[in-house]
Amino acid sequence: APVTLAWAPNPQTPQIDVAIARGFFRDAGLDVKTVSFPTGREAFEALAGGQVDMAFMAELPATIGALRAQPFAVVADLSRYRGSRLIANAKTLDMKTTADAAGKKVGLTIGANLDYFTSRLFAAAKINVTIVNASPPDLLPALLRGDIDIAVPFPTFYPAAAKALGENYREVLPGGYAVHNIVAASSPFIKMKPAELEKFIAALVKADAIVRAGPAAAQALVAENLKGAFTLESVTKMWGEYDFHTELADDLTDLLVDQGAWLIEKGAVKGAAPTAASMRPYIAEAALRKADASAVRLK
Amino acid sequence: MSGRVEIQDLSISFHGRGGATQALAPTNLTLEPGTFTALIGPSGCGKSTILNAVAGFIAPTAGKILIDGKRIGGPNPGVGVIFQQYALFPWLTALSNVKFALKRLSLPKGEMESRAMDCLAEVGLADAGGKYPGQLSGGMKQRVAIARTLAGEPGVLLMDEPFGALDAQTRLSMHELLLRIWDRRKATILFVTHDVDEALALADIVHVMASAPGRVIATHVLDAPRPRAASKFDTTFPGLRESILGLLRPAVSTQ
Amino acid sequence: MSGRVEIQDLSISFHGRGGATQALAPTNLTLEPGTFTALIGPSGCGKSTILNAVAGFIAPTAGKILIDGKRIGGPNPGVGVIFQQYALFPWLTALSNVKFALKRLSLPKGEMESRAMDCLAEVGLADAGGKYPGQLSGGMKQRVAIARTLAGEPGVLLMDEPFGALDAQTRLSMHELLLRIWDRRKATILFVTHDVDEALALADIVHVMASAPGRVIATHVLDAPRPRAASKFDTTFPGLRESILGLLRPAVSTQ
Amino acid sequence: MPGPAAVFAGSRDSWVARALEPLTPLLSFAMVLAVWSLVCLSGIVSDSVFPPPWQAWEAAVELYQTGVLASDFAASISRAAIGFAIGATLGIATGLLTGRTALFSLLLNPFLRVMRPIPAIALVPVAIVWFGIGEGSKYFLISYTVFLTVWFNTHHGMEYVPDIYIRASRCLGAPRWREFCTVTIPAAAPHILGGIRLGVALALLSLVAAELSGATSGIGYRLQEARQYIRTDRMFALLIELGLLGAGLDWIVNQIGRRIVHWEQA
Amino acid sequence: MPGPAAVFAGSRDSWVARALEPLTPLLSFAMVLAVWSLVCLSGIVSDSVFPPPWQAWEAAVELYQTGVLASDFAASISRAAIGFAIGATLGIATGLLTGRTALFSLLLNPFLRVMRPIPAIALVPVAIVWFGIGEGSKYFLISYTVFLTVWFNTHHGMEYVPDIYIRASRCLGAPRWREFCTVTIPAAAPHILGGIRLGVALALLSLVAAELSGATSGIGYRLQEARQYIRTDRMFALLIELGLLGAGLDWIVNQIGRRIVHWEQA
Ligand SMILES: Nc1ncnc2c1ncn2[C@@H]1O[C@H](COP(=O)(O)OP(=O)(O)OP(=O)(O)O)[C@@H](O)[C@H]1O
Ligand SMILES: Nc1ncnc2c1ncn2[C@@H]1O[C@H](COP(=O)(O)OP(=O)(O)OP(=O)(O)O)[C@@H](O)[C@H]1O
Ligand SMILES: [Mg+2]
Ligand SMILES: [Mg+2]
Repeated sequence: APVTLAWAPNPQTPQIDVAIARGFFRDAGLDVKTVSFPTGREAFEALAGGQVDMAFMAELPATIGALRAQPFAVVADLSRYRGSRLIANAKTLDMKTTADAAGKKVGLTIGANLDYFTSRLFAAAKINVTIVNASPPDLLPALLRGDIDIAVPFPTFYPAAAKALGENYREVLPGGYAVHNIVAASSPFIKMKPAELEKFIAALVKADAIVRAGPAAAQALVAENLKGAFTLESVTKMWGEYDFHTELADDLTDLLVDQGAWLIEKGAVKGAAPTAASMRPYIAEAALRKADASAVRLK
Repeated sequence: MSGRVEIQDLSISFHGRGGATQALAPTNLTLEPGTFTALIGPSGCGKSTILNAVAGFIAPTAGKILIDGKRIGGPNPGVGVIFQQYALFPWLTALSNVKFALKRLSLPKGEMESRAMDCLAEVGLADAGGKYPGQLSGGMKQRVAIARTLAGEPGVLLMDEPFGALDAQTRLSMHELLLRIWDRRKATILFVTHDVDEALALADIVHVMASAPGRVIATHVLDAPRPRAASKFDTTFPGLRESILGLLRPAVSTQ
Repeated sequence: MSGRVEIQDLSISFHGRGGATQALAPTNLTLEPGTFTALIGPSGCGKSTILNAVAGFIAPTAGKILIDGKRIGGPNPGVGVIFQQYALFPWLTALSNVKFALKRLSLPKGEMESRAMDCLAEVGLADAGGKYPGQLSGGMKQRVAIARTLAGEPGVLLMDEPFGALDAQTRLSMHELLLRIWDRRKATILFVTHDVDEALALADIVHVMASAPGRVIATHVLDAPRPRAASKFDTTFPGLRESILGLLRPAVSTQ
Repeated sequence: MPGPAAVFAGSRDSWVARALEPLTPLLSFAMVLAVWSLVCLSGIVSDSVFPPPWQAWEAAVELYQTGVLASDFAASISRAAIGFAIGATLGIATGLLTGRTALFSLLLNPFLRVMRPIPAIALVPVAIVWFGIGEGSKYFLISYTVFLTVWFNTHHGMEYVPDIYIRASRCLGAPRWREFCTVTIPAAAPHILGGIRLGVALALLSLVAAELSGATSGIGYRLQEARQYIRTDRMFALLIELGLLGAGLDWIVNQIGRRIVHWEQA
Repeated sequence: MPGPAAVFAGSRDSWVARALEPLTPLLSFAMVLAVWSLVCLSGIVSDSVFPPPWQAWEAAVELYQTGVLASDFAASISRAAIGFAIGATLGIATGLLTGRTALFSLLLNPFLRVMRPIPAIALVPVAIVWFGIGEGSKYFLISYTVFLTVWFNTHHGMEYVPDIYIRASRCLGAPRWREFCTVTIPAAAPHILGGIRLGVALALLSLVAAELSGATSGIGYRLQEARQYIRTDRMFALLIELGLLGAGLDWIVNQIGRRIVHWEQA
């Protein structure tokens, strides 16, 4: 039976592009079938609903899933991305720093990881903004039309935004938050098919080395898979903002705990604030430890 | 001979929002087998109520109805009903409508077909068996309805203003047809109308009813031979037409 | 005196899917002012077609219709129409229905009200002005319709089986009412019916029509005084009733 | 299949049934609640998939106490009302036009007929490009659906105004504009009202579609948020709110309509 | 307002109008195309907001040539068909039950009445929790909407079966099951058919809602994709496809229905 993976071509997970292109999965005797979803939330819904065995997503759905006791666990953290940015249209706002956002309309997808990013960012900077909710594909049209002053879109939309805004493109990279691009597996899959999981992770680890050894080949592959949504140039340009390494480390646990606290603070989810201990069961490191023990750095 | 209807102390009330209203005060009537009885009266006097009770559509509030000595407890195929609105099933052809009545007899297929055809032929519609009710005129529809009811060979035939929706000419030809069939089958007929001429042309006995509460106020036995021409009523039944109209008139002023 | 209707070589065809069918063969009729003319004939013989043409609802295919010498070119308030289905506006009270006909006269408000009330009183419905048509019986509805049409004081009154939907008793009282009003107003009346007795009871002149194509096949002048009792037709109009029924009979066999 | 022991045909409702009539809704809801509770208590399904009634109730209370319920309700109702008003007005106006004028009918009907099956949800992307993510696109989406339904019903109502009313009006000497206002429109009113009832139902439907993007309040938004956080208890509370709101609005429109179109009672 | 020169009332359609009747849709579409082209050529709106007809046409051709059009069409139709079949079957069955049995009617009606205003789109989150993001939730959403509509119409059809048919059937000695099969159901058939027609329209509507999530083919998914890349030309092509599909399905169902319920012609 094939192993189903919720994944669509994107610049965050070159390991998967490489593993597929080089036939690492096939060589390991795995028949990996990818299914695409527009957002990580939907990929997670498919995972929790038993439609797929594994799903690629950012870490926030995992945080929510852990708080809501969904049957899954994180099995690998493929990359960390510190390039999350605010994008403005110079026609309405000639943004230079984060402080320029004060009093402005900031468009984002409420309940996504960038909502966490923005709210922590503005809280720390003690800046008041008006949040406007929009689905991911609507942020760019809204920014172009001037419905919002600042957009906080997913990285997939950056090149399109730069192209559409042209010389009016303004961006600020406040840093401070790293998106963790993770792969989660469903509990039944972890329990019933440990061998497949191990083979899958091993293939990713193998691809990891190739990505880090020769970025150019991986970049070409990623750009090709994105079929024009990203040029090779934009893939290359953003490459440096990523930390590509398949691992499972305490920074992920810490992030899950802080995000959980944030969700509970704002009343989105009820319950006691999570702790490292309560989040720990949702990280299943056994397979990765077998493939590369040094990649697991958990307390 | 069967088809004796005994209505004993029958009274019927309806329960509405403002309490119960008596549609029919205690009434006694006997219909002898093979007779043709007409009920005439102003609108709302309870003609349909009596007929529906005999048909088994509504339950008596008090009293009882016996058919050949058996108390009725609901609609039964021994009592045929012909409605003013024909009540043909529009999704069945004329022939299938008639066959509907024959189904309960579990006849072999061929016999059922031929008996249904015979019934249609009896009402002069041998050719119209394949037509749907929607393709027939009012008079033809009522003939199919008669054929359908007669197919079940009921001993009692109840008719509630069966020709009220037909025009005058068609109504006359339906009278002829009805009398011809009745002559052959001799079922007991209870015929509701509010047309005096119709009652005088058809019935052996005419019961005149009044309303509030519904009750029978006069009974006339008509023994003149049939067919009876409306233009000769004055000589056939001297004074009777005017006398019945006189009984009905008061109710008219509020119309 | 006005209200003279001249129908000259009027013929009417309808264009359907299968080409044109002649509903009315070329026909000439003159209605003298203040006379009461009845049209009688089997269903589909073109009675309504003539009436609708005079009302201006359908255009003549050939020939013309003159009212007081003026050719008609559409509905006009000088010609009142009373329909079998009453055609009252159910969203207006009886009084407002009557006032609808008075609107075109641009009367002061008080006078309009009182004239409408007078018209209702004329048909015996002075008390029912505030009721909606849905709250009235068939006979009362038709009376309101008559009051509404008379309010416009038309010189010609067209009635298409106006009492066809009423029961026999109500129909008789409507006949009395109609004759009483006509006696006072003396409009020219064209009255369509397929009830021989109704024609004989009301009209000065009866035109008997036949179908395929629609045409007038006989004309009878009735000069007996009114009221005329149906039970005495045999002596009043010896043989006439049977003779007209004889003319109508052939069409019945296909009903 | 029909009840077993009805000796007398025609008296379809038994006395018991009639006496219980006013209690019917309560009975029904009690049964649904009971079944729902039993399913949850039996433990066949997990709480996070199918929360028990008390959790949904708690979620509703929480929404109420934080004031979110009221503010969502207000936001949604005002969007629905404005969109509905625009759509219904345009729909009636267009219907009056196409229903009585052959030219407009010829030109517009086929086009509108092809528009009708396009659901509001499919128009969300276009609406956002055209009207932005603000209230504009929401009004557009709601009024679009309402417009088509109200137009369709008005058009048919106008087309089927019985000829006899028109004839009566003309031979009573009414000029065209009076005929139009006091005869044609009232005669079509029952159909128009039918369109409006459907329109109210559809306004609610498009509302949810419209609130998926660019809203930060409203029942549709809150549902979307509940999905984000896998708050099934909240989803249930919100769905029930939506159902009650819809049933309530329908009832109100029906009551008002009955009073306006008083002459047309089933 | 009515045409100006109709001397004879009642002949509402002019001869010209009648002669042009078969050409009507073409005329209408030509006009819409002309207005659309003019608006675009005038340059009031940018192409990316409101693409001209030829761009939409090119997008459609592109979809057709890459085979996407056909595969989307097949995917959507098969989802709609399966969901519709489930919903309609359950709806008719439940309607037959509640329409003739007081007990079921008492218990289920109020509940279903509150369900009716809950749009399928609002149920997407619940459907996903229950059935996951695959085909299951799509079938659920489509059949849910179809079910409620078909149920409602069947129920009403059964309730309003004229008493006179039942009386006629009983005094002709038909046993209850024969009455049910050959009298009650045919008598309710026109209403059931009406429900089915509405159901087809709603199936399409829920289809789009259902395909917003977790689909990789289908008209709804393609629309979503076009939105992702702000391909307005494609959106227009897809919307028109949806409209034509809906109008076509309605026509087909109507034709079949007329043949089945042949005795009930307007
Ligand atoms: N189902 C019912 N519920 C309440 N009242 C009823 C019902 N059926 C009849 N009635 C009342 O009972 C009385 C008699 O009605 P019925 O139908 O027997 O009159 P009818 O003589 O047949 O009149 P018509 O000539 O108009 O048919 C009327 O006052 C009527 O309003
Ligand atoms: N609008 C129409 N289109 C086509 N044919 C018509 C139309 N109106 C009437 N006819 C035909 O013209 C003929 C005469 O019809 P008309 O309505 O005048 O008959 P009638 O004498 O009034 O009959 P009835 O007694 O049934 O009212 C009939 O054959 C009818 O089918
Ligand atoms: Mg009666
Ligand atoms: Mg006629």
